[in-house]
Amino acid sequence: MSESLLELRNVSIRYRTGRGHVSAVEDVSLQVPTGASIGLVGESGSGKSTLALALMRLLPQNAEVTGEMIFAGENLVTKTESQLSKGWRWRKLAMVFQKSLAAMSPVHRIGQQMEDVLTIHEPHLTKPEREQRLHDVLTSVRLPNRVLRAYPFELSGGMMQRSMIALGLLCNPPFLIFDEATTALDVITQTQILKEIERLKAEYNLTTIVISHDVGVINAVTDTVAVLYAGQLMEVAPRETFFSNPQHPYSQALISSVPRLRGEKTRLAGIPGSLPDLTNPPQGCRFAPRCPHATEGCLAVTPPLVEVAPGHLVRCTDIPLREVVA
Amino acid sequence: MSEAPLIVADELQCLFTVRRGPVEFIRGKASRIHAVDTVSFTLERAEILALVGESGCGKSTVGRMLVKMEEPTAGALTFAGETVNALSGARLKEFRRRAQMIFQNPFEAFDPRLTIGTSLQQAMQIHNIGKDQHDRLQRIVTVMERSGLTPAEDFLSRYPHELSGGQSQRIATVRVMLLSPEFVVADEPVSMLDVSVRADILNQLLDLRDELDMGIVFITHDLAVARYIADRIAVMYLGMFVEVGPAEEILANPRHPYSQALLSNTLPAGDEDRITEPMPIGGEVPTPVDIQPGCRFANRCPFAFDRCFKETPILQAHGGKTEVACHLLG
Amino acid sequence: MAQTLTSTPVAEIAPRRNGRWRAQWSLFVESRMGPIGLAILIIVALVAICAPLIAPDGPFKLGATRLLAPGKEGHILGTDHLGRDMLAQIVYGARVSLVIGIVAATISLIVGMVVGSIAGYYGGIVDMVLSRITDMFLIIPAFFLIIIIVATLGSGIIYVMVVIGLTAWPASARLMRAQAMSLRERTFIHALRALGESNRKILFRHIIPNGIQPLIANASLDIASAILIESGLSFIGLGDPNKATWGRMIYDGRTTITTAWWVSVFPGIAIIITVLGFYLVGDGISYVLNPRNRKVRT
Amino acid sequence: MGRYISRQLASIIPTILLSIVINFMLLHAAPGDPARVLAGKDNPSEEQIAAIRAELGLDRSLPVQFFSYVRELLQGNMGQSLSFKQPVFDLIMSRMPATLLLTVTSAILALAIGTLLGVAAAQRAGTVKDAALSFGNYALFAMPGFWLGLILMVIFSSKLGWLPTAGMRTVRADYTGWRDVLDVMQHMILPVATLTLVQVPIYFRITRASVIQERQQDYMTTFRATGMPPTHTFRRYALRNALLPTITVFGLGFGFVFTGAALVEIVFAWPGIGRLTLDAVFRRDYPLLLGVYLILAIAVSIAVMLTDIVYALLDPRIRLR
Repeated sequence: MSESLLELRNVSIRYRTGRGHVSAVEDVSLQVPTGASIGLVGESGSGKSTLALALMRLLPQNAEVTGEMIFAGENLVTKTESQLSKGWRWRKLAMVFQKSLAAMSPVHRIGQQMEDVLTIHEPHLTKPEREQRLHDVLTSVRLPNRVLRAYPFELSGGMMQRSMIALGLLCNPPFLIFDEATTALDVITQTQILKEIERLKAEYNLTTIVISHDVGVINAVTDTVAVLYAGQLMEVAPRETFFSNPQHPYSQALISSVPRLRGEKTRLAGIPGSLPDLTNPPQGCRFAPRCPHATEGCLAVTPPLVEVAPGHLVRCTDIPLREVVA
Repeated sequence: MSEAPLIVADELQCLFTVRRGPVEFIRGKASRIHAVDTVSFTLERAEILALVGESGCGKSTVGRMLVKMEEPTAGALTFAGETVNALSGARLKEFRRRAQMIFQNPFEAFDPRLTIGTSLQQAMQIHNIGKDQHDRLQRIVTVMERSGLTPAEDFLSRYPHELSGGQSQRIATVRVMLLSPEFVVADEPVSMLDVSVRADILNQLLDLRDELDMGIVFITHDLAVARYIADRIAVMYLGMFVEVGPAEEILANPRHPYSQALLSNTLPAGDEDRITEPMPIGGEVPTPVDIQPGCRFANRCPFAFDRCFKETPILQAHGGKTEVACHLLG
Repeated sequence: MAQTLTSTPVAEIAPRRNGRWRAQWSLFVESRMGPIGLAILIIVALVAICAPLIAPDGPFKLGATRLLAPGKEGHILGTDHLGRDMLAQIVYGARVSLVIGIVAATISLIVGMVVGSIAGYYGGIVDMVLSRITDMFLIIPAFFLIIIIVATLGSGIIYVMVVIGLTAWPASARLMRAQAMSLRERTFIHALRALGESNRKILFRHIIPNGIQPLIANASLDIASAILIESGLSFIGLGDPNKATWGRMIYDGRTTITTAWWVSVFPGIAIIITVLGFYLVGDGISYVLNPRNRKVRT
Repeated sequence: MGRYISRQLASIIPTILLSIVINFMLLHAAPGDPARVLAGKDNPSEEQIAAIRAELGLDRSLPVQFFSYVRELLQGNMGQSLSFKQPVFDLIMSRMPATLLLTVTSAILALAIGTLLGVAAAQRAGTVKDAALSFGNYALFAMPGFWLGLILMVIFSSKLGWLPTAGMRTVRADYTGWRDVLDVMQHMILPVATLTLVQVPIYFRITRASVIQERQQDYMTTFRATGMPPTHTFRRYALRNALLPTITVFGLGFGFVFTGAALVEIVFAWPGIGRLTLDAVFRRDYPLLLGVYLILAIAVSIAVMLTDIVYALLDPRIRLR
């Protein structure tokens, strides 16, 4: 395994609100090796988008980040805003946002906005060089040059999302975060864009984090899956292992609650109960109140993230027991 | 009465006129959006039909026409042997009780100012169901507990914003059940919910079908969900049915190129392999303004030939129970 | 559910039911402008209510000495050209101004609410006609219309209030229309229609109660502008001659302003303070209603 | 765009028609005989009344009367002013330049000052400076313009003697050329200052609110993520988006300016529409009052239309639809 480009060490994020602290992310440790593609999957309230924004240091003022986020040897948590703007954001880490229509200024042309971003990071480029670069990134996401002259509202959802990916690739970053980047799109468009992402990863030699609530998306474009539930990392596993042999009860429930396209039609089972109140999270494992296998011990102590096989980590006290049974 | 199919849709059509300014008005030029263009099908009691398609294909408009939330521009709709196109007054109200709708957004299913109990009672009061308040509450509690919402009293005093999306959608379904409808249109009822609670809603609907012999039209963009819940599937593209047939038949062997594209581009959510490589399809679903004759999928279809651009294919069976609208099949 | 990039929900945590009022109150306090305005209005209202206590002789008692400077002979704010005590006039004027403002704003609120909600909820041709009429009334210079009407029909206080109210409604109507249009597309309204509820009941029991909040904030501004319009009318001599309004006092003091500044200045300050109070309260309410300011943004 | 402009042009016609209808209705809604009303209250002679009745054709049916009224209006005939013994249209047009001088100058000044202050306050949103600016703005907004004018006049003319008290030109001076321009400008200072001050809050409020709102848009997060310096994002993107609503307010605000101007003109004895209106009110000169109202309605409609067109030029979402 190659060296980690990004390593999260005990990252916790809390929001200060009128009703106390919301513990959005708790004690997340994760290694992202160079060239890897990590899929961060979780339902609403799992803290996955909070984590993504934290990586770009874009969280609102009332958020507190503790722990370390080591990117290429440097801790992002301690960087100042001006340090981040010069040399980090977009040069080293870029992001493709959800809800793309509002993600660009509505009254400026797309080309103008992209060129502006490029000028800030590479002021030495001449006008023809900048135009060449814009043309290149558009070509790599299979968009025609006329998009540069268009305003955001003139583009379809799919084209706008491609433009956002082009914007992300503009400064050749080694690391790209996709935050629900295909969520609002139709089935066929979504699959096509995911295929582009796969191709671009090789072409640009990208390390990526793909965030989605949709296990189908995660299945399509990642090599490692990390499962978040209520701010806690529950399981990290290679993609094949995750889908064929998930270990955490939450992962299992997550996969089995999705209907299948083929095979035996069995009655689906949801997960009973609802998300814990994160202003007052339960002691111990946060999934315990909804877990079919939970014991009193689960409610008392947070189980550690244990490596059950190479590259496969699970946070569950029940694991050894069920492995014996299996 | 009981012989007649629950729903007969006969060449339903819904066109929207594009807003005109004074200039266009004077010129007498008006563009029309073909939201739904001649859709015909029947639905039996205790049958679930899934309408599948991408956004803008007109599947929601069909659903809304079926419960008279949208008036068809042309075509006839028959409900249990009775034409519903021109219903009004008391007859319309009775139709409203018998034909219900479940909506996509559970977070806005109830008036935010009213408690759940008030909203549920209001639904019954509209149709004078229940003798008095006590009786109505009794019924509400019974239906809720049967749906697994226990203890029911605990939910009745809450406000909508105090419920999770899953709870809210289940109670919205309960509200519909209180009227004992014979037919329900469910418009993407799980697409805004977390996967872990989707199964509950789907199972709730399946149970209701079994208990009450209810006919359901289930609208979804997700073929896997359609397969799970429906007996039959209708695939829609730009306001038309391109393929209609038994769910398993369509999933196993889609005949229309668009159905094939849709199925092959649906992401597998488990460790099963893809059925085929995703079929590459150019462009996106266009807005159906001022439609010309010919197959609507022709300009994106990899197999299109001359005839597809000139003649609109008709939905017909080509051996088997599935009907397909495609010139490739002869 | 509408989510923005920066406010992805962490959990569905909602404030408790009775905490809702408390949460709104704390937002109102947080707006800073709101509580100041409320304090001002409470004082103005108390003065208006307690007028007979503050000025037992009433506003019209003629004094012996005319144009007496403030502080002389027990007249804290001086006297006017007829020797009437300025303080007494201002205190009683508060009653008139508040009544004019509140009545005019109520008329405009009701008309705007009805017109706007019908236009927004029914849409189509009804909306086209009603909102064109609304826009036209919005554009027409209302003050001049009021001048003509009052000059033609008479300048009794009732006329003045009604006419101001009937020319001020377009703003409320536009707000209510926007509210009704967005509410109409909300799922619970669709659901009520599907359940068979009549349009009239949906309109009055669900659309209006759910959409009225911005109109309340606007009504506060309407009260303020009604007070200003009335003072303008009085200033050009079209006020009710039988009522001691602040505008009329400024008008009275106009000719002697170089020698007896207090006759015009104090009523002006009274107008500013009262109008300011309504503006600030309106600002506070708008702050509370702005979803961006909601706390527990997760 | 051409289609947009033609649509805008078409859209002001109903507004103008409505004003005409209101005018017509006011004539007939007035208590008593419209001819008597039009003749004024100061005991008109029977011949006068008969003449007016004949002119308006009051013996005919209402629709016929309405159409003849409109036909007269289209020919610029708004009737005869009773007190000035002049055609109403000519009278108003002779006073219009003086009013436009005040309104246009003050509207532009207020737009500039209010917008700048609004941006400044929004950038300090939540600080004490912002609160002070907002409070001061509301206080200014709460001030009746005519009262402010009186105060300024007392201070700067009567007490300090720096500026002329009233009028548009120095009486009996008969200046010409540049000397005249300077003289008018000197007389303008106080009324323009008054009108500017009362309008500043309009632009302040809308600018502050829309800048604050714009800073919370999603694209601001995108640009922050790209490492674009906040000042650059603000100047280049947020400001352009945030200033769009100001344009609409500028158009609608014109009605407000005329109102304010009328009262301020009275205070400073400025020979504009406001003075004319006051005279008309005092002398119960109804044809003149109705004429003033109609001309202003048309002027404001056109101002609103022009600003809508400017808005469309600056906002592609409207221009390209």
